Amino acid sequence: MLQLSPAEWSAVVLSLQVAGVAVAAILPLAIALSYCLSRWAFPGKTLVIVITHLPLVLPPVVTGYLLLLGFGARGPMGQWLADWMGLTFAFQWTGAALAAGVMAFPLVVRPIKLAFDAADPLLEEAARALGTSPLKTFFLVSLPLALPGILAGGILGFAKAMGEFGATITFVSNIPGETRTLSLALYTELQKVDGEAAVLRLALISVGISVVALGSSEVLARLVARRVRGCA
Amino acid sequence: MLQLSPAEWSAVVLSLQVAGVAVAAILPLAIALSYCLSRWAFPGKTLVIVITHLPLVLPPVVTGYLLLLGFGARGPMGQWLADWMGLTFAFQWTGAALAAGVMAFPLVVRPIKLAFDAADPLLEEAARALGTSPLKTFFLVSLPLALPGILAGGILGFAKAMGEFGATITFVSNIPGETRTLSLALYTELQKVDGEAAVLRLALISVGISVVALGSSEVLARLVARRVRGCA
Amino acid sequence: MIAVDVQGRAGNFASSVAFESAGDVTAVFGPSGCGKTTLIRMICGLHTPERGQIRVGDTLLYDQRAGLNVPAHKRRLGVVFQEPRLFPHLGVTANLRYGQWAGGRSSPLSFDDVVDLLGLGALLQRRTAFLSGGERQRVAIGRALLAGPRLLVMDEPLASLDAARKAEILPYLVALKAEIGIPMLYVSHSLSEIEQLATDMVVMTDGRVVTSGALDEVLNRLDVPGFSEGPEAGSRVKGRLIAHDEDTATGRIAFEGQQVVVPLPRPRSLGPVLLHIQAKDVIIALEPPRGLSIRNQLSGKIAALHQPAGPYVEVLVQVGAQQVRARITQLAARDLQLDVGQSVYVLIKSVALEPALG
Amino acid sequence: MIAVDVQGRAGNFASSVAFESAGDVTAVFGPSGCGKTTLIRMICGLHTPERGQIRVGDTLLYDQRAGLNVPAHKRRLGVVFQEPRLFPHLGVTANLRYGQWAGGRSSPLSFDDVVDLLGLGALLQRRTAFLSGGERQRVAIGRALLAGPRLLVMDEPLASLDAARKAEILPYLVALKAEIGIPMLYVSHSLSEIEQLATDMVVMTDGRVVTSGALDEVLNRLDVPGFSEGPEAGSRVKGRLIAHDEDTATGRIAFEGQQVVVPLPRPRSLGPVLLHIQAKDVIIALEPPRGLSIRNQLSGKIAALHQPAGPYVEVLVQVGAQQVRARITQLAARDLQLDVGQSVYVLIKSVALEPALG
Amino acid sequence: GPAHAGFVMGAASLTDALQSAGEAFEKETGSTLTFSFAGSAVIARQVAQGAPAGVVALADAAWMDYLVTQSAVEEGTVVLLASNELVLVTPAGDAAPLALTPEAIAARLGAGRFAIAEPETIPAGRYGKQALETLGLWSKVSARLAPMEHVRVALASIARGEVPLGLVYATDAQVEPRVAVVARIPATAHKPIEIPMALTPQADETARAFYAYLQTPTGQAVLARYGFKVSGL
Ligand SMILES: Nc1ncnc2c1ncn2[C@@H]1O[C@H](COP(=O)(O)OP(=O)(O)OP(=O)(O)O)[C@@H](O)[C@H]1O
Ligand SMILES: Nc1ncnc2c1ncn2[C@@H]1O[C@H](COP(=O)(O)OP(=O)(O)OP(=O)(O)O)[C@@H](O)[C@H]1O
Ligand SMILES: [Mg+2]
Ligand SMILES: [Mg+2]
Repeated sequence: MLQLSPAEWSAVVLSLQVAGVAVAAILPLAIALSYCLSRWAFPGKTLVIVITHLPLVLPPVVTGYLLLLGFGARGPMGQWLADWMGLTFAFQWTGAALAAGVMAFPLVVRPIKLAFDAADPLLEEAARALGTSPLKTFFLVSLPLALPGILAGGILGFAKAMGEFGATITFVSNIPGETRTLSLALYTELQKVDGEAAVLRLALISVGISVVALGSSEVLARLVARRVRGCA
Repeated sequence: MLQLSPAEWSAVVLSLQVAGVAVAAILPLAIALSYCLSRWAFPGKTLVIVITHLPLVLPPVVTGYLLLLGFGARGPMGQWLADWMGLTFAFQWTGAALAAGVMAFPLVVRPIKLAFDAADPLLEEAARALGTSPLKTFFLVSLPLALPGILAGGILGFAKAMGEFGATITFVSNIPGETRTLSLALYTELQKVDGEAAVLRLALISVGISVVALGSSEVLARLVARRVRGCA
Repeated sequence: MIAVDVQGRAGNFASSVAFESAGDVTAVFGPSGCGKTTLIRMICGLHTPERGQIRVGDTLLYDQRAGLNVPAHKRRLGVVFQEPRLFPHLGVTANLRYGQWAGGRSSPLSFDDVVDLLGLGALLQRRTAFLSGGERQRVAIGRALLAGPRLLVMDEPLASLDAARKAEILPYLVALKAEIGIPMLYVSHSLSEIEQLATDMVVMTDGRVVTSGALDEVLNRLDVPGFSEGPEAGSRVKGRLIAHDEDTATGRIAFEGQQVVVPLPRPRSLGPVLLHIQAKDVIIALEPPRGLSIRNQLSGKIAALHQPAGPYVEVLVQVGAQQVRARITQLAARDLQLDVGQSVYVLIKSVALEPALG
Repeated sequence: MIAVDVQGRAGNFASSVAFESAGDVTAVFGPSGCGKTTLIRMICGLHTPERGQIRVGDTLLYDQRAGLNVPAHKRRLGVVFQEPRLFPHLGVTANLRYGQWAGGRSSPLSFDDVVDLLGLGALLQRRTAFLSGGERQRVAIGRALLAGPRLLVMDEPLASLDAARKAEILPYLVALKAEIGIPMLYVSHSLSEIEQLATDMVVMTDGRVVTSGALDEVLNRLDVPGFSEGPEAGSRVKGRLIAHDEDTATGRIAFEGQQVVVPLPRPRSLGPVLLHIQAKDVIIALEPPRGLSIRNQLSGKIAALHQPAGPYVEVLVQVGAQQVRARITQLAARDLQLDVGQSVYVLIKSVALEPALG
Repeated sequence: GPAHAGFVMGAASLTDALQSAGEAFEKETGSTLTFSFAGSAVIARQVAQGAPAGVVALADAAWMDYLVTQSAVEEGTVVLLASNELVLVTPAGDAAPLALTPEAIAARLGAGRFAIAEPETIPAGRYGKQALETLGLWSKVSARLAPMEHVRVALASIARGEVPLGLVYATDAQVEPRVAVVARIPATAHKPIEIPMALTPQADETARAFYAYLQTPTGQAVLARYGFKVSGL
């Protein structure tokens, strides 16, 4: 029963691709933002936090709709990006990645900020006193110390990206092979008369992928923790 | 234009109630689980982590559907809870809170686990050496030290609970005054050809609530951080 | 009574420690990395040995054979760790009282006394984060004292304090053992601290006990490698304070039928006292000298001579029933033609005796 | 050259510190909480003063008037903090070499030399988490040494080391200043460390400088409150090592036209040396004594007498161009009827001189 | 976005029917179609925002009107693809036919809720509300509604007895064997339930061919097989 049809296969591959690209794209941004939020006080900080968290607070459909208005083929951002960078999102897998990234962003930022909060600033001081510039200190000390949080944020974001549905279907529709991720395929099967077996199969695959992803992230987390805290 | 109709008002109140109850209910559970995950290695640990994260990975519709199967009036858990504790979920706001809680759970667990990871076990040792039992040590030392993470998890969970849509509408339907939260009301308006003004209004209310919630959580977080790390 | 006989390991480090001590204050002495902290952790129940027994007073805390392992919080010990380990989320006062409100312990010492002694008055309303290193350690000591322990366990508690604070706190720890009767296990690599405080001593190297026993005996062993040649080596003798002259701030101590004068800045009740005499402060004379600023001369007989490699000769002089150790150069020993059994005078500057007054 | 003149505050604590020192090793001495660490943080650029100037060598590091504030990482200092602050995500070797691979610094000292000196060989492959307290601090010292600093700043680096390690590391720090010419700023509350190491000294209390200047002068000031009466008070004098007898492991030092014998366990090249003489080790005699184990007697004249409250009298004896400080009891001073200008003999046990050999 | 040959965007309730018709069409012509299914509102908004659809089929005429006013579809091409009926369903074990009277409804409902698609927004709910009002039944059920978003969920609720009674499309009732149709709502009780279809200006040859194919008797027969009411058969 776990025999996948080619269409289902493509949904699996697409989901992994979308989630992977989404997480890879937002991670640097999330790290930079978290560090700023953790270390500095600046005017408008709360506003930044609110904007970051909006995708969590609003129903996904609304977020998807806003993305459609902003980043669609007719949207101002969409046109600008297409003209200047050749990046188009509308009804493409890149759009699915954008939607997944936006939705996952708050989940990624929080744990990373927390990890930066917990990283001892005295160690950063020591690094600076030993000659590393603030930027280098960030990469050589702060970042490695925050690795457990980055991992936690990454895996949370990846899981969210794998499961993202509402914003994706609203923004880039449900096109097989292009934007029909595992979540959307599940939804589609749910509409069919004889879709139950397929629903179960796809759900099991989702679970399987999350088992692998979370399991390996746990192993990785333990390694990282040993490195960072020096103990198990 | 921010004049709310009574129905919209009730959606706002309901949302706050649902999200508040959901977070309050899952927080103790999440804290207990995070602590176990952070401090102990036990067989099946990865399985527990996977189950916790499932609501994130699966499309919300599927989660809602599973809730319906399990916690509906005829579901095994639903019947058991109704018989033994007089708790019913089906088509009630309590069900909306359950759905929101389940969906928010993974978001709450991660930062809290991270905070426990970062809390120095040497301080727990010191507490035990001074006569506090492991349980008391947990409440008097570990928990206060993890407060920033608990706050981060709580606010992430609250935001998610405010925004929860797919699992809620699937599990407890969209009953005005009973289960139609702000998210569902927003969704409902989005289905209407002329619903745009209402969508905008409701979205602004969502944003407003999240501004207040996140803003006050930031203030709180700063206070807590001062307490826990003694600085900033 | 402390009786320890444990084998255990921490990572790659194996330790096998056995000693017994009925003294009020048992010092554990040894170089960095010899396993002192590991031992302390086993005694406190924070690290489980592989084999053996740990007993404090009448209470068996750990017995591998009997499957007994009293959990840390029920051992009723007061611990001062090497790092202060203050609770960052609590203020200074809450930290100090932690054993009481959290551990449910009660202490025979009053809060105010402890605060006064450790000079914590100005810190009580403070948060712990901005305390200086020394301030932290003082709070940690106060916290352990106020936990009303059956045994006070201290892992190099004074290492981060300045001499003045050390000199101020040490006598109180000394008084503590006499007046309140809390036995102590005191880890230190300062012999002078140990000599002022301890009644018994355990010397460790490489996870093993090299020698242990009553402090006076251990101190007077001339041939324990890595220990007897230390710069702080000396002896400790018992005497009686028989007079106190407030004018000159000195006291007169009867010692084996003879007398010594010691500085005594603060009044003190007459009675038994301990004197710590560093070997390097002791001068050997063949006849009583004159016109010297040295106040104290004791007549005795040479009990032992030991010459390790190096410039020194260690001389143990029997004065009545007790022994005083002197460290002199080979040249001096040769000039004076010292030999075992010979009668000599032991000269000690009063000033050198001051901090040793127990 | 270090020239500091800053005012600043940390929380409620206000400090106003001004001193200047051209010496190789400038010691900062003061009781716990007096603001030593705060001063260090300002010099390292980790805490910004409110007003003033900081200059190291030719380089102005901070000048509030000129709006100059060189960032911490460009100050090219080597810092050993009061806590070791090792990087937990790096192994011991990567920590040691941090200044090189991360800070882009190069060091005139070879890695192997530093490792040998600090006894780090067995630790190189270790993670930092399980190092003992002393092991950590040694790694931290090595890390600062290998960062090739223009000024080595050390905040009580030896406080957590045992006497043996201290005695082992200290001479190297001494050699360092002579051979490699890295000036040091050395915070400590151990006078004996300072006397062995420092050329200049700053004494602090309550965020202020009480006195500062060349070490010898500062040490011989008899009336600096809270400092001159300390148990470790003493003087440091300059002499020349003129002979070394390997047999008896002693050396002969010419000092102001007279001679003293000191223990010399390890061979050492002849030439200028520093002697540290604790006031409490010095005996005053009116006539040359005989039949004593004391090898060293110097004739001089009493230059000053000072009697603070308490049992002691501080005596400064002029020996040639230098001064030797003695601490004797009032009783002794009265018996000997000491007075300024009087000729006396200063007796010092050779043994007491050993660790002071710089 | 990328141009998909024969790109069809359809309401989620048409998933089965359109895909079956599409397979038949592909077999017959050898060309390929691409389908995207979502809620009518979502599809309509996407098409208005320039989705590269050729054929648009919605379950709600109002949203098709919106597309016409937005000029997102070719005005002359809006046709009636099929229409639908409403039925009352109960759990399969409780299949006694139900009279459309307030008393009968109330009796069957008991303390339970009445499953219906969201009556303000989702077409099935809107039409259902209108029909129940016409039939004088609305007041009996309006306080006990369980408005549903997903037909599948509504059906599951009824099948498992979570709710004793529900109103769904006739097409939906076919999906779930564990529910029984106990009454059919007369078509006169509500406005016709239309499923409109149109071509967009960017429709390619394949899309146009499929648009035509769906209106042929063969195409209409496929729709009929899934319970839609079609004209001309
Ligand atoms: N959990 C552990 N894993 C690996 N090695 C350990 C562990 N705990 C201690 N060690 C090692 O055991 C040895 C003894 O450590 P311990 O902390 O007991 O020394 P110590 O005598 O207290 O030294 P110090 O005076 O420097 O505090 C050290 O070499 C240390 O690195
Ligand atoms: N950021 C701060 N906020 C408030 N108080 C501070 C802060 N930093 C230092 N202090 C206070 O300033 C005083 C001096 O601290 P500092 O750490 O400089 O002392 P120290 O001389 O290094 O003491 P120790 O020898 O114990 O290390 C202390 O009372 C300390 O509590
Ligand atoms: Mg230790
Ligand atoms: Mg300090």
